[in-house]
This record gives sequence, structure tokens and C-alpha cells, in this order.
Amino acid sequence: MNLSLVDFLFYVFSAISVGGGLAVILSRNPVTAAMFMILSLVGVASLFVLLEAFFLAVLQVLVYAGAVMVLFLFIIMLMDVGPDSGKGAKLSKKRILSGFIALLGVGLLTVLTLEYSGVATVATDSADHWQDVTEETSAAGANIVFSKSVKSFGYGLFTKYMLPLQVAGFLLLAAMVGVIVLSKKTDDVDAHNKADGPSPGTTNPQSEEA
Amino acid sequence: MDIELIQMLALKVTYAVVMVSVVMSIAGYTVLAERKVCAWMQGRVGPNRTVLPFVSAIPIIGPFLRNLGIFQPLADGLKFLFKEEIVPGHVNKFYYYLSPIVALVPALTTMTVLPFGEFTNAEGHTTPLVLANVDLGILFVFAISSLGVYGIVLAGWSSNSKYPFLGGIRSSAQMISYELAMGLSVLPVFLWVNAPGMTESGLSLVSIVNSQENAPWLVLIQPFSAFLFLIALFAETNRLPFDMPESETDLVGGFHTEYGSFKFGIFFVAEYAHVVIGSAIFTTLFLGGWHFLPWVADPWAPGLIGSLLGVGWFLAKTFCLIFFFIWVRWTLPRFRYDQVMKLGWAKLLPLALVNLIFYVILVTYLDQAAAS
Amino acid sequence: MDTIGVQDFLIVSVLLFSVGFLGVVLRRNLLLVLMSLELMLNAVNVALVAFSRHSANMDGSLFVFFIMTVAAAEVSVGLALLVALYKKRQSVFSEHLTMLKN
Amino acid sequence: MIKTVVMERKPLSLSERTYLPQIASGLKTTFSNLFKKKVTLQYPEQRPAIPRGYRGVPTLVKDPNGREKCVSCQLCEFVCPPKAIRITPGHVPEDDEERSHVEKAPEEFEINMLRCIYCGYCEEVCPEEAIFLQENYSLSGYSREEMINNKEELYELGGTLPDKHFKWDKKKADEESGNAH
Repeated sequence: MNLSLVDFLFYVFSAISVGGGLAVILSRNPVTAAMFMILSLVGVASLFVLLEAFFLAVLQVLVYAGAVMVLFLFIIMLMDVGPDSGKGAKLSKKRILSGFIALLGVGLLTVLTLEYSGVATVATDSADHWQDVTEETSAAGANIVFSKSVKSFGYGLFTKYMLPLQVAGFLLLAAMVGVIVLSKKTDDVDAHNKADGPSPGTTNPQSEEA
Repeated sequence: MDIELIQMLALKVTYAVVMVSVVMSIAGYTVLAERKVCAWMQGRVGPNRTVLPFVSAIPIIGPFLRNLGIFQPLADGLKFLFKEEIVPGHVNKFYYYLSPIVALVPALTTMTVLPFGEFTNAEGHTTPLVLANVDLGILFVFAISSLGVYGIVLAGWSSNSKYPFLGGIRSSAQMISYELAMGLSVLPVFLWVNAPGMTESGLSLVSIVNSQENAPWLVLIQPFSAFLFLIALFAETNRLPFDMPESETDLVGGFHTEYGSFKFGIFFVAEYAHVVIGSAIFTTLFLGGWHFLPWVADPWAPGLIGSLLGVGWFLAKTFCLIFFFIWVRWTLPRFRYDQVMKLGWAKLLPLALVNLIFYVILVTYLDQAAAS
Repeated sequence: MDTIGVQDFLIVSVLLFSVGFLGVVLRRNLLLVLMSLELMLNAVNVALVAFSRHSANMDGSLFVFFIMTVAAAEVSVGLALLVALYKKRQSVFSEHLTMLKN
Repeated sequence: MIKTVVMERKPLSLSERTYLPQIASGLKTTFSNLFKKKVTLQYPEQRPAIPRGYRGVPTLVKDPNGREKCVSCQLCEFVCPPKAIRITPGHVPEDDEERSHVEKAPEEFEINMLRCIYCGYCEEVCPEEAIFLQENYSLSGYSREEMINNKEELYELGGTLPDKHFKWDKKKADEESGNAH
């Protein structure tokens, strides 16, 4: 079998992403899980590179590995979550059974969808007919042609997907407000702190100068 | 795999190895520069003892080089190599060994997209000197450099000791806080360069540099963006006003308290590699890269000599910036942790947003004015 | 790409999705459940980008962009909830969340 | 009655609140220091000026006639705060012409330089002015044993100190003139 470089890389990156994912759900230590998660995410980003979606690959690393997983690690360390232990550390048979039955369902659903939507036939028919990717941003009506350039992302976002973009922005705002409200100290805690004496961060004149 | 592919790969690998060694040695000499400049600022002379035997025999140059401490990085490196490896008993071994590598690799990977010069051949065809001329240059830099924090966080966590742990936690929070301001502060730059009427360039660092040829440097057009970027850069490279993860006076040594010998050396070099790469990125974005002076055409002729001079000029600018990093470190005291957070979220982020909005309006106005 | 087709990317996507799904079902640590959710979202991203590239249409890639946005928001809110929960109950394990049981 | 005076601090002006002028002036200060004269002493080549009364390594000295001054009275051993001095007293043989009026001399005299704190009490207390703290301050050795100075080493370090009063000579002269006590 004559493996081309791209094929070889595809297998490597797929193995990294799926293996990393498996290790995430199998590792007992949350920090190990987080590290494997990063590995898996980088694997997915590499798959994006193979698909010539460079912008998405970089975004994947920037958003997931650079921000989301740092947040995860921060929380894991902040709460000092140890490895699973004690009662229920071992998976019960019921759980595993239910998990696999559910997985079977998902697989069945996937197969049925592929079978009846015609995607599978399209995919197999044109297995080795990847179209050439342009550098230029171009659009034919509502169809924005896939290209390597970042500009086509901007073009798509600010024309066809203007409303979803706004909604996404609003979602982020809502998430931000929600997180601030969730992580804010409740009023009675504040009052308790005040009764104890001024907390150094708020009333110290030094901190105002910073 | 055919021969051509292998040849191309071999060439790329050679370039990469050359670049890694150059950046590493610059990082090593940045350590020396730090020690020397710090000493001079404190009325001392700094390292001036190390010398190679045959160099010391040369009459005037030998003692001069010795007094400059040129051979000190060699001695330091050897010392790190031959020191006894001590691994504390309470650490998580795997992550303890992993984290120095995780800290160093992103610092070195960033430079793949860093353009440091250009070569114009006889036909007038210009090629930028860069390992990979990626359209997404700056995003790539941000993405990879954001991975550098894992080294620090893992080191802090795996040391299984209080102070390193605090250092790791601080570092992760600081990174998330300042990355945002950093990204927002460079957005106006790309907005300006990609504005209608300018050459379209995407997010590539090469075209940013080329847009500053025969034109004012971007630091003159957008001083405020440059200022914000510089502050965020200080925070991202953990340099002194922001060296929360280390803060040797309140956290002993921060994340690398439990590290010794070569593993500590790797952390050390990684930190300085970050400084070198950060300075180079700033030079590329705001100081015109390898181009001579604002508004002035490059005085050197195209060709090999010209491209070498260009690279030299780029390095000179980078070294000036590295000096600035060192200078600030030995001038300013460290922020308190809450001050760092406050500065990042309450000052830098809103200012970066205001800056972005200002340039959006300005670019739109200029565009309208040009159209009418 | 010589022999790799869309269906290969789809297989990877399905595998990744199943792994994430199993994680959600099997793990007790809520942090890991959240991570598994991320894995599932990633699997979807792979499929979307593969289709987008195959049909030379930007829509799929743009959708990945939105998924990433949603994922970031989801994680931040989820983690904030987890921290709040941890403050209240000193545990992040799902079997300790039995407030509705009695 | 203590009166508390509350000092009102002037609110910072805008330029002061950005801290940038202050940072700039700080940078200026450090930069100007770059070119100032360095105060470093290049130690092995250049030596610091030793002030008068410097307390360096304690040594034993001989009188101008090359005779041992110490009479092993053990006062220094007694007064030494870290107990660094150890003296094994010995007799001066009767037939020693040079020192015929001295009864005792140290058989062994050791100063442990790992213990010595250079306080100078031994020099102060010595009735015979036989022990002196010299200007030498750099002692080093490869082992603990090497850092214990025995009698020979102490005399080698101390040498002969010019001395105005020739105590033993006077004593001898006194005795010869029938004025002994």
C-alpha cells in the first residue's frame, strides 16, 4: 500500500484526537484528563489543517487550548479536585451497560442518517475528488465558496450570517453577565466581611493608586 | 514520498535548526545582557571573569571580551548541564519532567512565522526570510504563545508545594486576563493595514512589515496601540512589573522553586526566548521590521549584502527593545497580584476597546473621504 | 489527499463523538463531563469542516465559528456554576447532587 | 492628651494617576546610572585598604630577639567566647639560656579558625602581648583539620613584632641586680 504523506498525517492526527479523547474519559486524575483534552484538541486542529481550514485550526488552538483549557485547569487547581476515589469510584455495571446501550443508539442513528440522507453515497462517490481551494473570496449568490483566506470568513459573517453573529455576540454578553452574577459574593457575605474589618483590597488607599 | 519532498523537508528542517540555535543563543546572551545592564545600573561591573584559555592570550581583545563577560553564557550553560539532578520526593514525576519542555516548545515554535528580513534577487523578485509565511501570522503567534502558560501551570501543580502552586494559579489567571487586551490592541493595526486603499494583507506579519516601507512606522500612526501591546507583552512574558508566577520576594521562586539543574535552565531559557520573540514581534508590528527609518527608503541595495544588512537592522531594533525590557525590569517594582488583575481587566481592556473603536471610526471616515 | 475522503473524516468525527458521549454518561466528575461535552462539540466541528471543504461551501466553516463561540460561553457559565456548586456542597461529583431525591 | 492629626492627602492629578511621568523619571534615573563610575573592587587584583585596628587572623608573635613571648597563662583560652583557643602548657627547660627567667611556654597552641569570631579579646587580655590580630583576612582550606592553626603556623603567620619593652630582659636585669620578686 502506497501511503501518501497526507494520508499518513490523517491517520496520525485522527489517532491523536480520538486516542486523546479516550484518554480523557479514562483518566482518573482531572489534570491528566485536561492534558489529554489539549492533545485531542490539537489533533482536531491538525485535522482542520489537513482540510485547509487554517483559520479554524488556529482559532481552535487559540480558543480551546489557549483559553478554555487554561480555565479548566485553573478551576481544577482552585478546587483541588483529586482523582476519583471512594464510593462509586469503580463504575457500576448498570452505568457501563447504559452507556453502551446509549452509544449503540447513537451509532444506529448515525448509520441510519447516513443511509437515508444520501450523504454516504455522495461521500463515497467523490472520495478522491477534493476540489481545489482558492485563495480568493468569492460568492455565487448565497453560496460563499470555501477558501483559505480569512477575508471570506469576514465576508460570510458580515453578510449571510449577520443576524447569527449578533446573536452570538449577545450570547457572549449574556454569558458574561451570568458568570459575573454567579461568581459575585452574596450580600450577606459582604456584610459579614465588613463587620470583621476593612478588607485590604477595597479600603486601603494604596490599592487606589495602582 | 518522492525525492523532492524529502529534499524540501530536509531544507526546512535545516532552516528550523539554524533558527532555533540562533534564537537560543540570543536568549542566552540576553541573560548575559540582563546581568550586565542590571550591574551597570546598580554601579557594579557584572560578570567579567569567565574566559576561554586561548582567547585570554590575545593582547587587547582578550581582556576586553573577558570584561564584557562574553563567555559567561557558555559557563552558565555548562553549569546547568553538569549540576546534580535533584528531584524532590513529593512531586508528580511525569508532569514535573514534562513541564519544562512544555514551557520551552511554544516559545520556540512562535518563531516559525516570524519574518526577519527579505531577499531580493537579480530579477527584482522579493522573498521574505521566514520559516513559514503564513497568512495568519499574528493569530498563529497568539495561539502558540498562549500554550506557554501550561508549562508554568503544570510546573506549579506538579511540584506539589505551596508557593509553586500559587505561582501557577496566578500565572494562569494573568495569562487569560492579558491575552484579551493584547489581541484587542493589535486589531487596529491590522484594520489600518487592511483598510480600503491600502494593500490587502490579511493577518500576515510579512505584509505588516512591507506596509511600513517608505512610510511612517505603525508606532507613529498608532502610538496608543503600541503602548497597550507593549504592556500586555510585559505581562505575557512575565517580565518584572508583572512577574506574578515567579515573584521571588513573596513566592520564594514561584513555579520553579522545586526545580534545579538543567530543568531550571530550560525554564530560564524559555523565559528569555519569550522576551526575544516578543521583542521581535513588536519590532515587526510597530517598528518597521527590517526597513530602515520611517519615511526613508532602505539605503542598502537589493541582493545578498542588502538582505544581510536588513536582517542586521531588524536584530538591532530587537536588541534595543530587549534592552528596554531589561531597563524596565531594573527600574520598576512588582505589582501586587490584585493590582495586576485590576490593571488588566479594568484599565487595559477598556482602553484597548476604546482604541479599537476610535480607529474603526477613523478608518471609516478616511475611507469615506477618499471615496467622495 | 489521495485516498482520504469525507467518509474518513466522518468516521473520526463519529468516533470522537462516541467517546465524548461515553464520557458524559460514564464519568461522575462534573468537570470531566463538561470536557466530554467539549469533545462532542469538537467531533461536530470536524464533520462540519469536512463537509464544508468537500462541497466548497463556506457555510459549514462559518458554523464551526459559531459553535466555538457557544462552546466558550458554555464552558465559562458551566465552570462558574460548578464553582458555585462546589462552594455550596464541597463536591464536584454527580452522585452527591441529590437535592431533588427526597 | 494625645491629639490625632489627620493628614489629608492631596488627590492625585490625572498625569500622576497614570504613573507614566513617574515611570519615565524612574527610567531616567536608572539610565543615568549606566554611565556612572562603578564602585566594584576587582578583589583578587585590587585589595581593600585595611583600616588601623583591623581585627584579622589572630596569631602568635615573637619578641625582637626571636624568643617565644607566650607564657601559656591560658587567659586567652579562658576569655575566648567561642572557645577557639586550646593551649597545652609546657615547661621551659631550666638550661635554656635565652629564656632562663621564664617558667612556662606553650607546648601546643591551637586556634580553630572555624570557631574564631575575630572578637580580639585574646589580644586584649594577653599580659605578655604575645597574641595579635593581624591584617590578614582571607583564610581557606580544604578540610576542617587544615583550618586549625597550630603553634608553628601561628608563629609563621605572626612573625616577629618589634616591641618597645623588653620585658624579659628587664626582668633578667632586675634579678641580676638583686631586685627579683
